[in-house]
Amino acid sequence: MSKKKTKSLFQEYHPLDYQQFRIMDDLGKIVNQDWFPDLTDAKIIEAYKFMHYARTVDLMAVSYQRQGRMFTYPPNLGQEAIGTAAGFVMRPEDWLIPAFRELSAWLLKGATLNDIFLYWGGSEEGSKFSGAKNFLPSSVPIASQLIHAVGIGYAMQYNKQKGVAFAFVGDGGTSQGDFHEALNLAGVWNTPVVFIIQNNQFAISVPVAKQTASKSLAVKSVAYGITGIQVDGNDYLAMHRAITEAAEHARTSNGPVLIEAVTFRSGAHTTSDDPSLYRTTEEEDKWKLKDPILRLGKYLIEKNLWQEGQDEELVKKYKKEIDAAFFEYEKSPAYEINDVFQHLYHDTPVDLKQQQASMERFLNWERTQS
Amino acid sequence: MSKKKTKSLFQEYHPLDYQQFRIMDDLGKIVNQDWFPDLTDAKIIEAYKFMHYARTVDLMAVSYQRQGRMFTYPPNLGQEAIGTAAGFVMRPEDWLIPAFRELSAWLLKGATLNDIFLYWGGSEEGSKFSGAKNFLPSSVPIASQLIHAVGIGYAMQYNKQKGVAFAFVGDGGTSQGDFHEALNLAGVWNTPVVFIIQNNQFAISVPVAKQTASKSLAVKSVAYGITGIQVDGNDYLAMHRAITEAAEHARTSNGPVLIEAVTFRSGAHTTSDDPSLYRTTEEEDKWKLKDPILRLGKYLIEKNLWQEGQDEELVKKYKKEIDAAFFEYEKSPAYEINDVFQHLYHDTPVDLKQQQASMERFLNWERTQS
Amino acid sequence: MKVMNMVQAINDALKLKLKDDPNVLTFGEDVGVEGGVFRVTQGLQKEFGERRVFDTPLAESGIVGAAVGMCVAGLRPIVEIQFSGFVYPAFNQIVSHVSRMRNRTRGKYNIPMVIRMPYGGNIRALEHHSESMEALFGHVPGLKVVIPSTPYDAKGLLISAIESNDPVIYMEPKRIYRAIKQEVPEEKFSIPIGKGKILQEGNDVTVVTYGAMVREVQRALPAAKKDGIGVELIDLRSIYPIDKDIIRESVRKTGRLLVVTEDHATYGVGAELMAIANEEAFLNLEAPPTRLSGFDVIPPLPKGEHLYFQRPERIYYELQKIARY
Amino acid sequence: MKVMNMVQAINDALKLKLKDDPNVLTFGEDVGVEGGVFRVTQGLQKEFGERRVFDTPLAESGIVGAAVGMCVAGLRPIVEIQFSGFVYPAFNQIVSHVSRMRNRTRGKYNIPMVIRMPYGGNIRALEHHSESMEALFGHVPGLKVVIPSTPYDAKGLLISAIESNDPVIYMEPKRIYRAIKQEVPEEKFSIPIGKGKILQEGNDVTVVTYGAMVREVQRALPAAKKDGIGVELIDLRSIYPIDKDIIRESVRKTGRLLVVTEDHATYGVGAELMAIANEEAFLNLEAPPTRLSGFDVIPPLPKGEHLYFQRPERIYYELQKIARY
Ligand SMILES: Cc1ncc(C[n+]2csc(CCOP(=O)(O)OP(=O)(O)O)c2C)c(N)n1
Ligand SMILES: Cc1ncc(C[n+]2csc(CCOP(=O)(O)OP(=O)(O)O)c2C)c(N)n1
Ligand SMILES: [Mg+2]
Ligand SMILES: [Mg+2]
Repeated sequence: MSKKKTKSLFQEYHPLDYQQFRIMDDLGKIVNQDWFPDLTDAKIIEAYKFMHYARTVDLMAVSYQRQGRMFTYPPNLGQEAIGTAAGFVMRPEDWLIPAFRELSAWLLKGATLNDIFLYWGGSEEGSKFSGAKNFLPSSVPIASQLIHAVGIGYAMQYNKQKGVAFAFVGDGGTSQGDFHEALNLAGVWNTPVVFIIQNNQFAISVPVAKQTASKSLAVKSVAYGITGIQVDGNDYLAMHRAITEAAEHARTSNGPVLIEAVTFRSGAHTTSDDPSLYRTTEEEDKWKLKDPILRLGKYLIEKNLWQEGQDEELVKKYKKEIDAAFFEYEKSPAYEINDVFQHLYHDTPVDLKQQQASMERFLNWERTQS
Repeated sequence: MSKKKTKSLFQEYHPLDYQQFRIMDDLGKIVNQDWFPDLTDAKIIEAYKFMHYARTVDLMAVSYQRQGRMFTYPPNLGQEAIGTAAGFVMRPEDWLIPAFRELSAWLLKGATLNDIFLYWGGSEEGSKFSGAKNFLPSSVPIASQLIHAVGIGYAMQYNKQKGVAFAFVGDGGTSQGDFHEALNLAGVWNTPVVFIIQNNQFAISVPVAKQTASKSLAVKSVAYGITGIQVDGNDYLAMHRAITEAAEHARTSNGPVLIEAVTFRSGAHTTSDDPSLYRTTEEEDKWKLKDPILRLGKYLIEKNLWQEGQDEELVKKYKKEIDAAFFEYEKSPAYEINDVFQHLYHDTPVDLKQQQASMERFLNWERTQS
Repeated sequence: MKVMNMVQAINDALKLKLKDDPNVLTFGEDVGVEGGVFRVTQGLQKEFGERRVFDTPLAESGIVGAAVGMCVAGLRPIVEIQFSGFVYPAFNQIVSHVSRMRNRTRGKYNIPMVIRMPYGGNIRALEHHSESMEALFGHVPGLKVVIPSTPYDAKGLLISAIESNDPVIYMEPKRIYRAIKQEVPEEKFSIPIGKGKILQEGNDVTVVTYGAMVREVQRALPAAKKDGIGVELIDLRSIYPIDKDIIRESVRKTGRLLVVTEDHATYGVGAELMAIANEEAFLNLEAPPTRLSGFDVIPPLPKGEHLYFQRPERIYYELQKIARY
Repeated sequence: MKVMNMVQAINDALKLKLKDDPNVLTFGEDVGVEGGVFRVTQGLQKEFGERRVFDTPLAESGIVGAAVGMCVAGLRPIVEIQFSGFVYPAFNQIVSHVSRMRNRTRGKYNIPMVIRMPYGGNIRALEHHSESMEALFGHVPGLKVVIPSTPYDAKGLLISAIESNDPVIYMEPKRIYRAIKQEVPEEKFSIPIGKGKILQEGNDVTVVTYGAMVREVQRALPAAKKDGIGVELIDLRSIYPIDKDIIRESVRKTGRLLVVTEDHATYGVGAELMAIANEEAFLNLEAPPTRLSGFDVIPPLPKGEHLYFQRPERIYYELQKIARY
């Protein structure tokens, strides 16, 4: 339990002090009891299990891709704490505006495994999230989604709703003009947006030192007169606390918050990337020791809330579930000609109907040919 | 003469201290002798006269426009100190990358009155600046030019030249994505660029408080890890000193500098704008007292370097010169069909030649009609 | 009925829809306090307040992108781009999100957004203030693109655009913002998107045009009439979807097509309409479908405008050539 | 001669020009250390150093805008946009500056820039990785736009593009990056921009295409031949300037035109080529010029690709229809 503070978290870890906010050290030892999040042991265990779950989905997605049963996929390995924390903090009335590497948050926001497999398996159906509200699909053009979050924030205020928009972006994304326009607009309109930069050290092959000369990414908040903080993104407890405070800040009309979550992409950029071209195994090994699941596990074991052997069992159970879901997914109905033409417009132009008809005529002809 | 300093100007006026750099107060009294620029009295008088000259050109341009002899024109009234200081600091090997409201800098970089009248009179010939090197024309799409400055800076370093690129933008321009990308690139590439924001309080009708929530525009430099400073833009002496230091900083490979020059657009946005729609005469009157020419004049008179009556005489002389140049300009040759077609490509496609020929056929036919 | 120019008619449509629907809001650079550089939004902030009608920072990507977010959250934003020449910073948002969000989410989220922008030239303006780049938008799947040529159409089309659940690029021919006055009903009415209009019937040559060029063609008609050329004049009104029916029927009748546009010829609107004439009425063609479009060069600054923009004389010149073919 | 695929041929042209001219440099996202996500720039940083071949921040407007500055300062930058779907953040720089700086300054500053980008679909990719939006660039005055269809052409056209004093959009059909291997001279040679190529002569139907569609058309030819249809196959190679001569001569001979493109039909390349056939060869037309283009919808994700992208079967189907007209 945290003590009552005189300074807010954002004052104490002001980005101009260039101090990273963390609760645990790399070995899972609590080094900052003062800011320990308001979480029961049960909640922490739930988060720990969920990180395992998300990681298992992620690893299996990579393997399905390797087996040729899915297409390009961006591994989340090593970054699970961030999305998991966001997912647990988010309320139903909040919005999730993803980049594409926060699987854990997607799952917690209500994406089903079927949605996930559909999307990365190459179908737009996977971006519908029929069972989940207030949830935008993946935004491929880097950083463009951040502006949507500002508009959503504006709309919530306009409609006197108390929701918060959670928007994700990578370190590379901070170089885009849209990053700037989004944070600037959010600042001047004072919209309830929590921007989360997953600084995983690389944009494909380009290290963050080649993205910007600024001393941190969190400090960019100063340029917009908004609140900012740098957090150890592999420290689940710190992430949970920071996002909780940020959401509260935004929800109570104090304006947007920029969180830089410092982490590492332990896998490849996507399944078609080869990290050995641009980084060393030493660097990778160094970060392996900071793995978010490893660290929270050490904390739990130390506190006698978890046993060494439990992980394997858990993962085995998850694997089964996921495999079952994947088999289900593989039975999805085939893509149909209607799917090509019928979703672009609310009122489909005649022209498109004619194009569809011409394609159908051809397909019919083709059928008669063989 | 300035004393030898232990701290640099940029350290002493760090944007995070939110302290505006100035040398004179509003009455022309020196309040900051320490940072007085390294300028002889003669140089200061020259600058004073030049500001009068630039203002006279500007006012006459407005009146030519009113007489229907020129098209839309953006008055510089009240902002002359900034471009004049930049113009006097710039060396021939330096580049000028303008926005569109720094007439004084254009003139000092070598634009002739004929160039000026041609451009605002509606001819591309006015963007050629045949007599001036290292000089880009006005960039109408706001802030887009800042990135060119970075490329020019890169090229100068690439070619081992010691030049500096001076790039201008308005307060409104700081909201554009290109502002961000330019400053970020300049920072990470460490290119010799001096970015000068003319913060004249408005972007057409929109006050700077609606552009950004940041506490100053200078502080945005922090987001890019580059040097920044806020300067009283109506204080010629401060502007000269700040730009000199910035140029030196950039020239010696210490990286880009962002200068926020705080000023006021005393005239309309352009000759088709009506400021009474969005600002009060009180606000205008308040700023009239801070007029850069008035202030430097008071300083000079106080120091007995100038007499009250001299201004009128000077302006009268300038008016005559300018009117003569305008008459010359009005004799410019007419726009020809070649001017429409022959400059777009270095190697003009056949197609364009055919389009030109078709237009010529029509014009010939038309001549036969009446 | 009230007599209105196009600026007033657009203002009237905005006012009407702001009254009608609390989810409608409008914003852009100088749109609020000043009422827009062309005064199209004059008086709206006063009437509807700062939450619904407001000034934005100078950031087109931000303006359009924020509107995308508002749409998915249930609002119906109308944004103004100050001049069409400044829409390019927002091009990524338009091409990557405005036009695609619905398809991407299989209809879960509509984008009922209107992007208004003055366009077109011959108004003695600075660079980037004279372009007619409607074909760029017409080529992007997922958008609808309309261009009115009269105050009446401006109001009716804008109301349709605002009520459309699909995103609409609404381009305003600024050259005739105040040039044409006309009786326009004060109540709500709408003109369907995707339907052209026959402005004059004729049997000899079909002329298809839109926006400010309608008036220029009309100015060429007396000379054509004197020559006995029966012109069927069609105002296309929608750049996408295209009213192929109206083109087909007319060209089948006349056998001759002249497209008059301000946009650049190559890969422009003229080419598409010529292609449609081929696809829909080939056997009726008595002369090659023809375009009188802008040249493939940057529109000149004011001193060169007369050598670039369409004039009635040139339209007549092309008309008689095709009539005589 | 060395056998190369298109990736190798482009790499070879880059290497050659980097050697040739100290003013040439190349950069973009992942271009340096990694050698590009498609490995097109592999090995170049090692050979020419970090000042000349380098990685940039993730900022397309910055990349293209910086290149504009370099051009006016005398360099000849070649920039890579990682996928054509990500060029839109740079659209303002391209439309407002790359294409215009020369005209604006009456020739004082040239923009000898090449913007390389992989484009086109049917490669089982994510959203925004499958588009063919060449018509957008073709419509912007001041640009040249080329698309190679073989390793040989890729090298020759790229060398021309780099040596051109005008800006060139160089679009790479990524679908055939590694699909075709061919002998390509190791020395410098160039292919003029604005000239198409007849790949097969024939008297019955002219088929114009380019990029990855060339191979698809070639796959349809055996069936057409079996039917006795003499196809004249033209690889357009330049989207702008367009080789009107080659189209005119061929259509005058065959009287029939089929344009096969991957881009969206409406306001696309097909429309323009049909318009040209009308303007240049109307009296020879024996059938309506026709286009087989992409539909006006967002290219589907992988599971729907077979219902969207051109296949030889469909090309043959259209070919025989037009041949029989
Ligand atoms: C506008 C744009 N440019 C380029 C790309 C290609 N691309 C996809 S991911 C990526 C790197 C993203 O890096 P970062 O923002 O750090 O996110 P990460 O992949 O590390 O999670 C790039 C360049 C893109 N998707 N969008
Ligand atoms: C990208 C873009 N959007 C809009 C405009 C229209 N416009 C011209 S000047 C201006 C305001 C500029 O304000 P600021 O940057 O403060 O410069 P100032 O005019 O005050 O010198 C606007 C919106 C433009 N030229 N470019
Ligand atoms: Mg990253
Ligand atoms: Mg301003």
